[in-house]
Amino acid sequence: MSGLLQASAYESWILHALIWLPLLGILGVLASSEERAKHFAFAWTSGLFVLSLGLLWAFDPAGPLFQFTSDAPWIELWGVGYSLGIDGISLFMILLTTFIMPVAILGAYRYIGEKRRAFYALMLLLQTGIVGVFASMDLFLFYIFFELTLVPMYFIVGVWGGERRVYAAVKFFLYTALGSLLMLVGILYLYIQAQAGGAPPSFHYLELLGTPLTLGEQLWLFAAFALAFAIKVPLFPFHTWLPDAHVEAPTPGSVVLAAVLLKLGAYGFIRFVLPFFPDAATHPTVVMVMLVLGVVGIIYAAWVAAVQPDAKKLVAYTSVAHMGFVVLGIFALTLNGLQGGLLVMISHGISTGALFLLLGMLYERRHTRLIEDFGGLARVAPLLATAFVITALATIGVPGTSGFVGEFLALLGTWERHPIIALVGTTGVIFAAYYMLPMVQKILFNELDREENRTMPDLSGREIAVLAPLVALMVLLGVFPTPVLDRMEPGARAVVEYVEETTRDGSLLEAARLDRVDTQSRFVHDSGRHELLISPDPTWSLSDRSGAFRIPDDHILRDEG
Amino acid sequence: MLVEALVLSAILFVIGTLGVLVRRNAIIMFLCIELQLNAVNLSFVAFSRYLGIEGQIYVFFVMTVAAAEAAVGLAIIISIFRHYESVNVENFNLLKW
Amino acid sequence: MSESTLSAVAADVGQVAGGGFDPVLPGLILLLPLLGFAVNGALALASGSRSATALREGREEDHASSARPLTHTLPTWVGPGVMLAAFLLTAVNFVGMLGVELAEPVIRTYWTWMATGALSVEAAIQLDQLSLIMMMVITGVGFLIHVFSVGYMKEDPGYPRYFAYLNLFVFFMLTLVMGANFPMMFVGWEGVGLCSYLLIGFWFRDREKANAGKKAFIVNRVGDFGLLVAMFILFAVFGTLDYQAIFGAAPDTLVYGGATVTAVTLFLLLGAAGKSAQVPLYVWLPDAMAGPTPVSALIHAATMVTAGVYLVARSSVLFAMAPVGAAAVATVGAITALFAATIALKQYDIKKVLAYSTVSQLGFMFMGVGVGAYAAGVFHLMTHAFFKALLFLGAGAVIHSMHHALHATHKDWDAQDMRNMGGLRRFMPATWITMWVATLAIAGIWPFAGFFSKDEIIWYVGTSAPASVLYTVLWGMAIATALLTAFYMTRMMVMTFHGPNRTGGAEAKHLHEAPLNMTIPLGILAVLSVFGGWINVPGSVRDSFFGGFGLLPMSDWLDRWLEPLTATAYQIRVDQLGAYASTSPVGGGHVLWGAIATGLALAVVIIGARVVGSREIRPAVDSPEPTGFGKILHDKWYVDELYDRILVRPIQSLSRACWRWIDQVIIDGTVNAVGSMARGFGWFGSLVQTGQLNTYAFILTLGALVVLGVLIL
Amino acid sequence: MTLDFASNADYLWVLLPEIVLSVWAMVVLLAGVRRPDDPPVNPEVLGWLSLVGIALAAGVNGWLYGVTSTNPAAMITVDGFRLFSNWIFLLGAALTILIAPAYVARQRLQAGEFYTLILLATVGMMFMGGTRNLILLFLALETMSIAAYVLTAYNRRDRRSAEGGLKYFLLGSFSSGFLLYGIALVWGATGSVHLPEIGATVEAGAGFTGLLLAGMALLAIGFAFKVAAVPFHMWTPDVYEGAPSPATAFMAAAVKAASFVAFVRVFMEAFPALYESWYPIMWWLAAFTMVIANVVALSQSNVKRMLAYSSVAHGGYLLVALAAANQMAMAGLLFYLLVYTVMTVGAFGVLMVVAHHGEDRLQVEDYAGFGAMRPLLAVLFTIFLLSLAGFPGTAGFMAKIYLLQGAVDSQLWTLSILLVLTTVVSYYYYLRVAWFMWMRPAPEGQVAASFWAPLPLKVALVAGAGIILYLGIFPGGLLDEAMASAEGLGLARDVFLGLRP
Repeated sequence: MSGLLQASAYESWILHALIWLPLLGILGVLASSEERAKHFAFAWTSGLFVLSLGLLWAFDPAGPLFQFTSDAPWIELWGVGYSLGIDGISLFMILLTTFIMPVAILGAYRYIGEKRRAFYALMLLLQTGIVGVFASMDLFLFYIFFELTLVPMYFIVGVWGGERRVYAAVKFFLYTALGSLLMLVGILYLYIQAQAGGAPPSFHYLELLGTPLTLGEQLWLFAAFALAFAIKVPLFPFHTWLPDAHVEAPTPGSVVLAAVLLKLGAYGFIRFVLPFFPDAATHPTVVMVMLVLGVVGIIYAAWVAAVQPDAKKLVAYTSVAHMGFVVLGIFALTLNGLQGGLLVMISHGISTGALFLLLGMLYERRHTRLIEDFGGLARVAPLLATAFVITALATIGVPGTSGFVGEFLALLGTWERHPIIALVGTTGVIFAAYYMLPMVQKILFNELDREENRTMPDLSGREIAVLAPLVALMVLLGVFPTPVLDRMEPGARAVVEYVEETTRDGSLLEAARLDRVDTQSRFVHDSGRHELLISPDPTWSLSDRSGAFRIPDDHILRDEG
Repeated sequence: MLVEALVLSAILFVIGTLGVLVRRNAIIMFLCIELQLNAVNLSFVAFSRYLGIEGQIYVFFVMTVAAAEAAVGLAIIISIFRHYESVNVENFNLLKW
Repeated sequence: MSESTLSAVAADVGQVAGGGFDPVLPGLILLLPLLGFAVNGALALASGSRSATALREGREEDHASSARPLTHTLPTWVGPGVMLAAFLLTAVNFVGMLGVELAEPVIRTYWTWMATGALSVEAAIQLDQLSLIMMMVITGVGFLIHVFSVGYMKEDPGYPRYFAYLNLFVFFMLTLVMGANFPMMFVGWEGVGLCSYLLIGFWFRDREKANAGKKAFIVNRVGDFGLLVAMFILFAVFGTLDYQAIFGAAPDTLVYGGATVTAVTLFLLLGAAGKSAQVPLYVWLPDAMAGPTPVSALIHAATMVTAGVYLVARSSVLFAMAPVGAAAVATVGAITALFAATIALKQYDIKKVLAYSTVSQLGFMFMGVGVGAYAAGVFHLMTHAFFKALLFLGAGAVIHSMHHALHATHKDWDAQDMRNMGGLRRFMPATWITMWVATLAIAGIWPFAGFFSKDEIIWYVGTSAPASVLYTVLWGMAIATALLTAFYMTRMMVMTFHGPNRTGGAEAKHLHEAPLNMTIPLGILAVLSVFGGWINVPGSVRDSFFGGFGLLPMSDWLDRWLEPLTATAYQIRVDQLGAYASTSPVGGGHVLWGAIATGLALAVVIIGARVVGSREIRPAVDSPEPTGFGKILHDKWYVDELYDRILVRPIQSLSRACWRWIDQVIIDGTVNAVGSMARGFGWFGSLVQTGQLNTYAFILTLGALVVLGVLIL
Repeated sequence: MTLDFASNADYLWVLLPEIVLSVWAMVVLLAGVRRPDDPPVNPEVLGWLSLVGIALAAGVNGWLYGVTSTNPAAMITVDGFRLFSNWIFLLGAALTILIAPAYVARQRLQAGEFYTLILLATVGMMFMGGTRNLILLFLALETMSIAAYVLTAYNRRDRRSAEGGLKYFLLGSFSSGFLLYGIALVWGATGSVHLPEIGATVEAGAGFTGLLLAGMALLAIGFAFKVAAVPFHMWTPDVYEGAPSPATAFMAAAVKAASFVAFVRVFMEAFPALYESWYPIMWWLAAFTMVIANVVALSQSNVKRMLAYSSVAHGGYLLVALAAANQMAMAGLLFYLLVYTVMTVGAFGVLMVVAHHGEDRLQVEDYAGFGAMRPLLAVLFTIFLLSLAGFPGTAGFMAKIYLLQGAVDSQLWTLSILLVLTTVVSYYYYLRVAWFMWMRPAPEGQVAASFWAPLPLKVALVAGAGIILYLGIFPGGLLDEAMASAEGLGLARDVFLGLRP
């Protein structure tokens, strides 16, 4: 396998291919007929998924932090580069995206009845945007992809959605755009600050990293970034766009929204907010606010979910609860917590995606999303019921499913620093049962008391093909998450340790600045930019799995001397 | 001398401005604008006493422009008169909000 | 994953364990029920799909008469088959371990489950004395109940599904006791809860039953919450979650009676109380009787509900380090035992009586492990598994029979209400006899199993009195509970089997003894209920009359068997609290109190039989509502209502309020208000645009004045 | 070629684009002449003919890059700023002429005069961008404005056109009065109408301060009117709504661009030393314009009027560049104007397709089902709208970033935040059109054939969208060009650092 990958220079083209091939696919979709468009889109995205699978082998957990890096100037005037690269965290986010896309498309073969070509074109555009976000090493590029995901989603919700689709689409769009535009100002501030020492302009992640900022500046910038990501996550109380968007979105829209789009926010926290603003991110008040919001989200969303009459809305609120765990994991600032948060992200993507698919299948059959319109379905649709129950169990984090490992690690990591928060957060496992089981019961169990449900068909072959991989992954990740955890660990460790190192005492900030000046010159003058982090230089590389962003001691000493 | 001339010019300009503000007849308003331009012309002339002859030349330019404006403006007024049978600007509020 | 698993299994075969004990395919013991689940699950899906097709086409399948399809014959062999194999394999291992002095458990690691940073949780199983004895009970009793189920569930359309769940349950239960670390145990812990949920709600068409399953799961999750928190604390302190590492380091790492260990034990207790239906989390167990009766026997009597006892016994070192935690365990146990026993006094549903009896007996076990008598607790766990399973299966046979009888004449009476029974011994003598054996066992009458195990617990509670006056009180409660137990069990037996038959003339013709595949398990369990108690007769008792003056084959066997696991805890306890007293709080030795206990219990049984027998009992439809204190007992002290009032409904109202008010009005209202306000401002702003030229010129001039003013002034 | 303006003949060279265009305007005028009973000339043919002239002028403009002026006292410059803005005007004129047939032919207007007026107005603009003389500037401004008045009132059969024309004319002349007064006072205060000379005088602290400030204020007022800065924007919605759509597009795009270019040149060349005085004016004008225009646009249901307010709002963004006043901001302004010209004209082009004969379908409801019936046009419109909204992937985004860069370079954080916040507001009204287009079904009886899009319009739209997307993805070259063109116009960076620590 790896031989094949090497022979094809897989490393050098895969990220570009994953970003741009979906765009090429749009041409194919538009060129095919209304009927065939879905087949083409499915085949295309499946092909991309197969391509992306090579990342698993090609990515070396013991190698440098960022791999598959490439760097080309794009807008030289502003120092914007077309810079790509992934670490273990982005790796799985990308894989999740490429995996969910064909599943979502296949799952909605029947749901999307009109304007199919446009729909699948937008889905492919969405994929470009999402993969781009996860693969960008340049903040400008990141921002463009980040925003680019809005447009296709806006149309997917607005054109193929339910009754209040326009309201939901606009709310989604404005809410998220508000946050991200403020973040844009923050990015520019950072960008300007980074040039204060006379450095040439650059939006490159590694060059903006370690920009010296006072605590006050960090807090403001933290607010700007965190708002954008908090809305995207969504963190209580910025979550109200989510239920609306989910309820109104067509099935594949909901699936992608829940499975991947929400992850952009959490990813942003991990990739940018923590390393850029370590002092703000470790500021006790900030940490407490974020943790409390996360924990409130867990419980509050669970409660609100429990009383929803609309199944899709219920699941939407559970997303809020799950992302609360992610936020806990992130702001616990421990390795376990972060790893747990990341795993929750993946697990939530799979299980909630599956739930939305299942609800979509029910909707296709009965054209209702109200829980009370169902009941006793386990008798007429045992396969569907089985998939539903397994998915529900993964959602509420029963051990042996993916949901458990993530929540467990996240809470465990939180406990290491903030026992009380973790204690309250752990009650989420109770409330998870409180919202999920009644729905399962009201839909699948009880008497089959509605005539129209008696003739409901069970899963078709296609639907089984959609759900089977999801269910299999839920179990697989629950039983054997090691391959995922292993590959994510260097990335997560780098973030946690970097934040720790830079905030241990005040002087490190200064050290970081000095170091920056030093590395700046090397970055600029060396033809291989950023070689410090991507070369096997022993002080910087991650071969010992700990070097990450750490500032080598000798740099500090030399500069101070 | 200069100050007096400038003050006079300013007063004339203000009168023209007030005329535009308070009058409702499009032609009168236009004439008030002409008054403003001429007030400025007065300034030019006054300044030219100290700054050189070119001020007087500028006045000719302004007058030319004013004439062109008059031609176009009156044409427009005629055009709108055909529609409204009136030159009272209070009536012209099809376009608002 | 596959590669590493395979290699681990290969290692499983080839690896030679230390300590002289070489386990035989321990992984297979786990895999067998899982395999059964897979096969039965597939059959269940096939069968379910067929039923669904039939349903869509508007016909109901009749499983009672028509030739049973493959999906209904195969589980008969697969379900009990894998259990038998698992039992035999366990027995082989058990015998293997009998011969060696195993000081350290044998741990088999298959793969790394969760590893990140300092945390590393392996998918590993641990074989030691405690897990093996639990495995013996689970696979042994489990096998018998599987066999019984073949007869009991034969006509149910969900037959393959039933066996799938049951096999899955056994898998998780084995995981629970075999796991080598807390998370592994937690997998089993929640897994059995899940199976319990599925099996309680097995007949999910009935909303009540589905509700009962849901309730069980949610209440159990409250306990799981405690267990999770306990794990977090343990990890924070020890940096690991492996049993061996924690229990090995605990005496040195933890401060005796310190806040940490106390917190850990209290949270563990919460977890244990949830799973083992202790106050205040016992409420789900009576409702769990909604499941098929063999399920009640297996899960809600013999195995799953004892997981809490297992947990405390497993964590004996921690509880020994935390006197407050241990006392809390004992107190919770005592309160539960007494409380549940009072409720059992006035129940009419035969399964409800048994359910509360189970809760009560679990309280005994908690008392035992709470006072540091871990072996006694486990001992009672084991004997209880025998006789309570027997009681449930017997009740199942009765219900089975009653159901048939009532079904035959389409009488809509409750098949489980004892007031509708009476005199059944004539119709089902085998059931009658075996159930009396179990009743005498649970009542604590010599020489039945319950006598030895229960009295040992009472004895240890009593002899803990020097440590604190609390134990004297608990001791009194325990004795009272024991007497109540004897009474309500007698009441149940008398109402069910004695006196005139109240089922009705026509129905009585259809009452019949259960088939052989149901009665044979009853018989085996009856034998175990008689002799099962003999394995751990205290030395002093063995030498007395009760032990036939040394005729019993062994004494203190279980104590010694479990010693490698309990020695540390015992030592800590003795060091800190002093040894157990040699007499009860009011004097008297072991043998004397044994005599008193069995004598009192016997008296209660005899008197109870006469009292209940002399009452006039009428069928449920004609019976008056209980009044006075009886009504309070009958209505279970209104605890469910209380919970409903102070917990369930407030949370629901709060949830609704959160949704309606916070989410929709405050948050969304703010969001929408910002939008509306912006548009409102826009509308307002556009009003300035009047279309009047003069207005425009005016505003323009105004602006000009401001600009001029700003610049010049 | 190097010109020292020793001889006035040099002006012939340096004014060659303007001369070419003026001459060509006459050619077009003559070509459009017919006897009353003859059938009118095909507007499309005249349009292509006008384009040839624009292409010629553009070619000459390109040639001017090879020309250097060594005489700073010349009335006309050949700096990059002028040439770049010429591109903007020519592009705006070309696109306007391309989209115009959809209106002109349908309303049976005289195409020849219409195009001639556009070309002549463009000549005025080019003078505005190129001159350093205030009097010449006034003449150029009036050349442009008078043509614009006529264009506004061009459709004699339409009341709205006449009303818009009158309002534009009266208010425009009114504001010209202020501008002229400002010129007079500045001349009086400094003794020069030549921008660099004024700048030098001001720098040296000579001249009458009171008169100078008053003159500068009046100039600012005059320009603020032309660029439609709130509160001097009152005429804009009415005029834009009333004018024939191609004229509106032209005014919203090119006329505004020319006003900004002149605004910038005057203030950056003549009054850089007074930055501290006029900076608050720009600041508040920008803030008011962005907030009020965007908010009021929210409540518009008439798309044409909405685009008018949107145009005002864009003026607000551009004013941020003036407030920032550094080279980055000036380059951003140029780039923004170019992009803005393309996307505005494009948006008006689609608007005309939907508007029908008589411009009776301007409400946002009229866009229902447009996406389903004419998907390609709707896609193009969506691209223009997204670009107007400043969405990534489009040139509008790059332009906005450019402005933001300029603003943050000058540490204008509040304005930057206002800019992005009002951008969010603008998303709403731009997207509203999109949602009507794509998410509402067409009314009964509406058919695709009722949307008439002649070939030149299609060419303009496709070309416009192409430019938008290209510049949205590969803006680098043009950004550099804009930066070079703004050379020497920005204030030094330490000015701001001293001003706003």
